[in-house]
This record gives sequence, C-alpha cells and structure tokens, in this order.
Amino acid sequence: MSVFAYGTGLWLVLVGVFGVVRSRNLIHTVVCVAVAQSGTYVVLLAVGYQRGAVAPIFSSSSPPGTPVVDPVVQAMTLTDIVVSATVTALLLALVIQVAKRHGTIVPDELHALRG
Amino acid sequence: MTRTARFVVFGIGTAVLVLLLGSAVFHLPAFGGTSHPYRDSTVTAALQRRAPNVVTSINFDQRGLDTFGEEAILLASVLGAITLLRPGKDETQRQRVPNAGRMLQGTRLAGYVLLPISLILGADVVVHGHLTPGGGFQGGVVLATGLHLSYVAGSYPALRRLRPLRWYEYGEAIGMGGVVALGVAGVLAGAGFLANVLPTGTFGQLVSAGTVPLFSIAIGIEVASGVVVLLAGFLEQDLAIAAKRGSR
Amino acid sequence: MSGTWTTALPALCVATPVAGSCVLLAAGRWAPRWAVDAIATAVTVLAAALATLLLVATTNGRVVQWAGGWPPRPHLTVGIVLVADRTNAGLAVLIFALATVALLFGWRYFDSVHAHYHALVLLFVAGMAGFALTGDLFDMFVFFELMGAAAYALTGFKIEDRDSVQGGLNFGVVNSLGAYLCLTGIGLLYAHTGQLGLPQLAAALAGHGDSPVVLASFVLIATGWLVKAAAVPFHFWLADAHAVAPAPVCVLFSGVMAPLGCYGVARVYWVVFHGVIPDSAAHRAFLVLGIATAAVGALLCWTQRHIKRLLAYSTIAHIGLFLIGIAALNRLGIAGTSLYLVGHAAVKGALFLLAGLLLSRYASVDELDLYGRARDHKAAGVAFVLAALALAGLPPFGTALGKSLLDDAGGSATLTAFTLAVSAVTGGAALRVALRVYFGIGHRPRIESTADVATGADEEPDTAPTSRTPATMAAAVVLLLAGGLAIGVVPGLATAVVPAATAFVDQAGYQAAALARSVAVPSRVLDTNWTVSGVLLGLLAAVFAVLVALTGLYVRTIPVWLRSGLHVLHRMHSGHIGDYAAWLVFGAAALAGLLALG
Amino acid sequence: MIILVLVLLALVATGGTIVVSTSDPRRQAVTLAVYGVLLSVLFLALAAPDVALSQVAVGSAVVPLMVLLAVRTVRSVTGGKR
Repeated sequence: MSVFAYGTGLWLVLVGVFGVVRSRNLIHTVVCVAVAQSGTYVVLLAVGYQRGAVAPIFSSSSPPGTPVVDPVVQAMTLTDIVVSATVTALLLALVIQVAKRHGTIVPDELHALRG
Repeated sequence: MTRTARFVVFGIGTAVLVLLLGSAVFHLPAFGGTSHPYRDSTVTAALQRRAPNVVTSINFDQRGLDTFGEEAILLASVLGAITLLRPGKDETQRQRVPNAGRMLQGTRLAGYVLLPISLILGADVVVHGHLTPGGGFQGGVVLATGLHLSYVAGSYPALRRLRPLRWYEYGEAIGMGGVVALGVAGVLAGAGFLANVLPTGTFGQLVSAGTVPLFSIAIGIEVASGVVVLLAGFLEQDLAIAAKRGSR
Repeated sequence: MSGTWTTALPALCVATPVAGSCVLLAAGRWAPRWAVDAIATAVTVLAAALATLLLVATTNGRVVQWAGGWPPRPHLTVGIVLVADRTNAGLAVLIFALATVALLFGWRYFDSVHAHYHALVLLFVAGMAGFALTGDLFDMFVFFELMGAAAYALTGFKIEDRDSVQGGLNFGVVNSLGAYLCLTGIGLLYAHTGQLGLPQLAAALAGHGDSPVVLASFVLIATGWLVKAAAVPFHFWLADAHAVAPAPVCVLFSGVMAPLGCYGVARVYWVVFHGVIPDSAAHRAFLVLGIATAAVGALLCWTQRHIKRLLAYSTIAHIGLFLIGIAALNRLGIAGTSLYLVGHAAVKGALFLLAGLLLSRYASVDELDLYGRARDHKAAGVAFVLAALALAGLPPFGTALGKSLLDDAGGSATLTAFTLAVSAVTGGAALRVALRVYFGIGHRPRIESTADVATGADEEPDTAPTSRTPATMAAAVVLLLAGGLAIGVVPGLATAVVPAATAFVDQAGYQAAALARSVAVPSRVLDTNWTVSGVLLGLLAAVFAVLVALTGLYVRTIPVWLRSGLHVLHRMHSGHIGDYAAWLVFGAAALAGLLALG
Repeated sequence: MIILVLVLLALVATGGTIVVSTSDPRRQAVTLAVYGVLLSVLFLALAAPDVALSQVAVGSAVVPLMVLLAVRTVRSVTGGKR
C-alpha cells in the first residue's frame, strides 16, 4: 500500500528522466521534464495523506477539530505546480529558438557545443 | 555517446537509485498514517489567524516567503520567455494579424458567453481564497484563460483590444510590488518580513484573516497578467509565422 | 540601528532586488537606457550596502528572523527562518558586489537591451541571496528555482546565437531534473521527520538518523545542489552555458552561482546531516567527487581554444578544489574554501570580462584565430596575465591564501600536490591565451578544420565592434582584480574567516540561535594567515603555470595515448541533452554508492 | 475511498508512462492534457481541492496549450520535418 503510493511518485520521476534520455524531439524532452516534476506532486501529496481525513478547509460541515490531511505538502505542491508551468514555458521558448537557429529539434542532429 | 552507451549509463544509475529509493520507501511512515507534526502546528496557527482554508493560510501567511519566491519565479519566467521570444535582429517586426481563421458560429458564441462567466469566476476564486478552495494563483490562471476565450471565439483583434500587453506588464509589476510592499509593511510593524499585521476579524467572513486576502489579490493580479503575457508570447510566435507563410 | 531592522536585513536583502525589478518592469518602456542602467546599478549598490550591514551585525552572532512573524513557540514552529551568519552574509555581499560590477560593465556593453535584461539580473541575484540566507529546505528549493529560471533566460539571451539558445536549454533541462530529484529528497525527509526547517530537521534527526530514508534523501538533495555546483558528472551543462552567456552574466555564473551549489551542500550537511551521515562516508564522497571534478575540469580547460569555454572548465576545476576543501570536514577546510571562493570569484570575473572585451572588439573568442591580434591592447594583456597568474594561485592574491589554507586542512602531501597541479594547469591555460592573443608569443597556430570542436570563432558578439574600451568596462575589470588582491593583503579579511567558519560548522549553535535556545559559543583560535610554505607553494604554482603555458605555445605534438584519452573525454561532452540526463542519474547513483560504502 | 485512491494512482502511473512514450509532440499535448485531468482527480481523492484546482487550470489547459503552440511554431520553422 505505502510502497504503491510512494512508488507511483518515484516511478513518474524516473520515467520522466528516462523520457529525456531517450527523447528524439526537444519538445518531447520538455514534456518529459514536466512529467518528472509531476512525480514530485504525487510523492508530496502521498506523504501528507491521512486515511479518513478531510481537506484542510474548515467550514460548517467540517468544523475546527475535524481530522484533516497535511496542508503543508499541499502548499508545497501548489508552489511546485507554478514552478513547473513557468519553467516549462521558458524551456519551450528556448526550444522555439533552437528550432529557428538550428533548423531542427532532434537532439542527435544538434552538433554545436562539442568538447 | 552512442544511444546504447547512453542507455547503459542511465541503466546502471537507475538500478542503484531503485535499490536506494526502494529501501527508503519500506522505511517511510505508512501511507495514510496519522502522524503529521507540522500539520498539527499549521492548523493551530491558521485557526489563530481565523483562516478556515489552512492551505491558503500557509501560502499567504505562515510560509509567505515561499510564495514570494514563487511569484518571483513567475516574474522571471515571464520576463525570460518574452525576452527569448522577441524578434531577432534578422527577423522583421511582426505584422498585424487579421482574423485568425474562421470559426464555427457555435464555438464563437460559446466563447463570448463563457468569457464574462470565467472572469467573474476567476475574481471570485481570488477573493475567497482564504475561505474556500482557491486563491490568487488559481484565480489568476482562470482569469487569464478566460481572457483567451475571446481567441477561441475566433477574434484575435478582440483579444488584442482586451490585451494591451503594456498594461499587463504593469499588472505584473504592481502584483509583485504589492507583495514586496506587504513584506516591508510587516517589517515596519516590527513583526517581521511578510508578517500578517492586520486585525484578523471574524472566522469565515470575507474581510478576515488579516493580510491573507490582500496577499491573495496581489498574487491574482500578477498571475493573471503573467499568464496573459506568456500566452501572448507563444500565440504571437505562431501567428507571426502563419502570417509570413500567408504573405509568401 | 534598532533590533527590528537588524533582524529584517536578511529578508530585505532578498526583497530589494525584487522591488528593483518591479520598478524596472514598470519604467522600462519609457525610461531612457542610461536611467535603466542607473536604477539597476543603484539597486545592487543598495542591496550590497544592506548585506554589508548584515555582515557587520553577524559579528555579534547569528541574525535570525522568522519570516511571516512566526517565532517558534513550544509545539508551534510554522514559519520560515532566515539565518544569517558571517559566511552567508559574506556571500550576500559578494553576490551584490559582483552584480554591481557586472551591471557597471554592461553600461556600455550591450548595443540595445530592453530593461528586461536588468530586471532578470536583479531577480537572479535575489534568488541567489535568498538561497544563501534561508534556513529552510523547501525555501532553498524555491530560491534555487528562482536563480535557475532567471539564469536559463540570461544564458539564452543572445537569441541570434545558435549555441546560446542550445546552451540555455541544456542548462534548463539538467538543472530542472536535478531540482526535481532534490525536491523528491525533501519530500522523503519530510515524511521521515515532519519538518522542513534546517534547525528543526537537525533536532528531529538527532536519534532517528539511522534509516535508509536519511541516506536516500541526502543523496537526492545533495544531487540537486551539486548539479548547480557542476560537480562531475553533473557538470556538462556548465561549459555549454558559461561559454555562451553574455560576459557580465558569466561573472555571476562562475563567481557565485556555481559556488553557491557547494555552499548549499556544505550548509545542509553541516546543519542537518552532520553526525547522522558517518564522517568517513561524507569525507569519502566529497573527496572523490572533488578530485574527479578538479581533474576533468583541468584537463578539458587545457585543451580548449574557445576562450570562454576554457574559463568555464577552469571554473569546474575550481569547484572541484572547493569540494576537496569541504571534504576536510573541519573549520580550516571551510575557512580556506570561503577565502578561495571569494578570491576565485574576483579573478575569474576579471577574466570573463576581458574575454567579453575581446569578443566585442574582434567578434571572436577563438584563441587560435585571435593569435597576436590584440597586440595593441597591452593594458588589457597585462590584466589578463595578472588574472591568469592569480588563478594559478600567485601570492598575494586571495586565491593563493585560500588554497594554502585548503592544503593545510587536507593535511596530505598528495592532495597538496594535486591542488597545485590543478591550479597550475588552469592558470597556465589562461596564461597561454593571454600570451598568444595579446603578445603574439609562440608559433603561429595552424587553424585546422573544426567541425567537431567548439572554437568560438563565430560567436555572436554582445555588441557592435568597438575600438576603444569605455571607462566603465575598464573600471569593472580593475575593480575585480583589486578585489582579488585585497582578499589576500587586507589583514582583517583573512582572520575574519575563522569565526565565520567556526560558526558554519557549529551545528548546535545554529539550531540554538534559530530556535531561540541558549548555548555556549565555542571559540578556538585558528591561524589563517600567510605561511612560508603557503607562499612558496603559491609561487611554485605560478611558475608551473608559466611552464604549462609555454608548453602549450611551443610544443605541438601530444603523445598519442594522451590525445586519444582526451578525445574520449571530449566525445563525452557531446552537447546531447539525453547524455546529460543519463549522467545525472548515474552521478546520483555514484554519490549513493560512495556514501553507502560505510 | 482507499480503493479509489489506489485505482487513481495506477491510472496516473500509466498515464505518465503513456505521455513519456508518446513520441509525436502534437499527440503528446493531448495525452498531457488527459494526464493533467487524471492527476487533478487523484488530488481531489487525496483531499487536496486547492491543488486539484491549480492542476486542472495549469496542467490540463495552459501547459498543453503552450506545447501545442510551440509544436506549430517549430513545425513551420523547420519546414514540417520533425
């Protein structure tokens, strides 16, 4: 059970890195980076989960005192999602420029920067 | 390196990492367990500040510095992306693009109807972040996406009119500047950077939880402006190239 | 100055440049170029002043602020703590001082830049300052990403340059993957301890450290910071990025950004993991990584003809030396590394700016192509020679003093010989460039066909070719060289690193100061001044550097075994992003292996 | 509830793998959007509505849109060759 939950997150991180390793297209690379990051969301939220607890928002239906899941990991994940989106945007902008300057976005065909 | 060599290097690394992480996972506290020491503290702290949404309380009060850094990342990324996507010396200035293609009447109508709804929804999510799920970030994204529904509605000129980019750059500066100002206000009050120094009001009211709603609104302004500028950067790339082809 | 303002200084150091970037963003559309430059420079000067005040304040002990106004109460520590001691306050001063020089150099450097460049530089330094000053692991990650995001954009800033955009992308992808591994580690550690603050983590781990979770999280977190530090085999992005970024940005990249990675590893180790990870394991891991990094960096530095790439590999070599200093796991190692780091930042900064001047004047940074072409700029040539010798460790530059302390800390003759060789080779390579380009010494090089070698001959200049060196640019170079000299000769500086390093390795003191408990401050005397052997070794390094340079200039045939060895090494630095990601995973695994050997 | 979480975890793991193994970036934009929705459903099940809201806005709308626009731009710049 625990192994499956944490394992899913770790799997996504590693599978994202694997995608970068085998990628034949830089846009694909950037998306794989985003998948690797989504693994960290799953790890964080899995860490904070508590069986039977509700969302950490108190209201009339769940007054203060009700058991809630860990809100700290949720705040961290929120920050993480913002980082992911903005970094993806930056990387995509760089890919567009690579395409314009090199005429290709296949990593095997980019021959600059050797040595 | 050859493709095979690359996979071998990666394979060796992954094998060791899987061993390492695998052994770690078996020693972690069980999934769904009840021991969350930091959670207990933050819930107490949030209730002290009369903030029903504990996540918002953490983002905009207890760990506000993280959010400050996060917004700086957003600002840096937006600035970076538009700097990278600027027309190069060898590229001509972008042409004005007329209507970007024909759209189905239904799509257009849906776009126009959804536009005001999404704007109201976004503003609502921003303002009520300390009471219900949401907050400056989520609301800001909804606002920015909402504006782009006018693009879905098929009218790029309308989007342009709604979107004088200069004003959105000001929006970013104002949003981020607002966060800095809140931070310094905390220092001036003697409580510390980004301290929640306003009266916390009554639990569950719109005006409560001190500076949390203000912080949230500042973030909402910045995020909405930032995402608009960002999407604009990518859209203009696409349209500029489409126009170049059209004129050929 | 009242206590409130003193404790607010760390946060203000981070907030000031961010505020400055907001002003620039708002004003950039209509303000004239000189005003943008003036505002940006004024902001960094102001931030440098705040950091200096902070440094002065830390002489009376750590300056602690709980951001958000949440001082720790029993069972209620929720905020983010900023903990400034002399080491990170000193780093903040260095960051802002270098940023000021970089912006000063940029006044007349770029033809036309929008205020966006300046705003990005300000956000970049804010990220670095935040990373240095925060005492919270997740906050470190956030500021790590901030400096990353700004840095990727600054690397790709010259969008007309093919290598520039590719270098930016490689940098971005590798650093992001490193950051996510690091965040995974933070998540695991949080699951294990339920804390995020460094002092709280240390308290929580005391007694619960014997778990595979701790090892795994340390490996992942250290991987993240070591990617930024560009330790082998995480170093591939650095040469790609440093070689192509605008010269003033390189000053910040090489001077502080990469060394901040070393700082991050050392900080997290000393505050959280010291005593939990066995000393022998940590020593072995840092030492092996350091030696590998220094050796690879020095070898590749020597073989480059692209001047900025050469300087980038020399930075990697020096990062290796810093790691060797940290591996000593004692105060002297930290003291030596700190001094060396500051001295290196000044000297390397001067070299990058001089390379930038070459690029703007001759539209090339190819050492062979530039042979003898800068003969009429003897002043710049003399500065280049001086900086190259300082890089090798010529007394009385700060680099020499730092290195001699590092050698003392290592306490091994073999290690001393190794650091001597590394600094002589990197200094010698830079000296070779100076002699060839400015003085036309050596054989006229044959320019071979070079499909596979980075030459720098077609690098896009940052500006239109200029014939005269503007005063601001010359001033920036002179300031940096003078700074590098001052570290070595101003007596107070060398002794000030002792209490700084003492505080840095004082795990209990850090915890106590942050969590407002009282503890006795240990103060032991340590000698950190020039020694006869240190001076002699420094002179020896400089002599060797000259020999290395002359060898490079006059010896044309390289033994076959060396040539083929270097060829393999070169092929590994392929610019292929898939390779870099594979090595990243391999490196994390190697780190795990080194630590797990017990 | 816990069964639902398990099923969603399995779906997310599969979804992420599919996104990575989709080699055509244009189709990847679609799989990424679907994956984004799956993630946000998982987050809802893990009692994290705030996170789910951001994920649905960012992960299944803004990011895939940027990917799609980048694909189109790159395609026209490199003359349709992948």
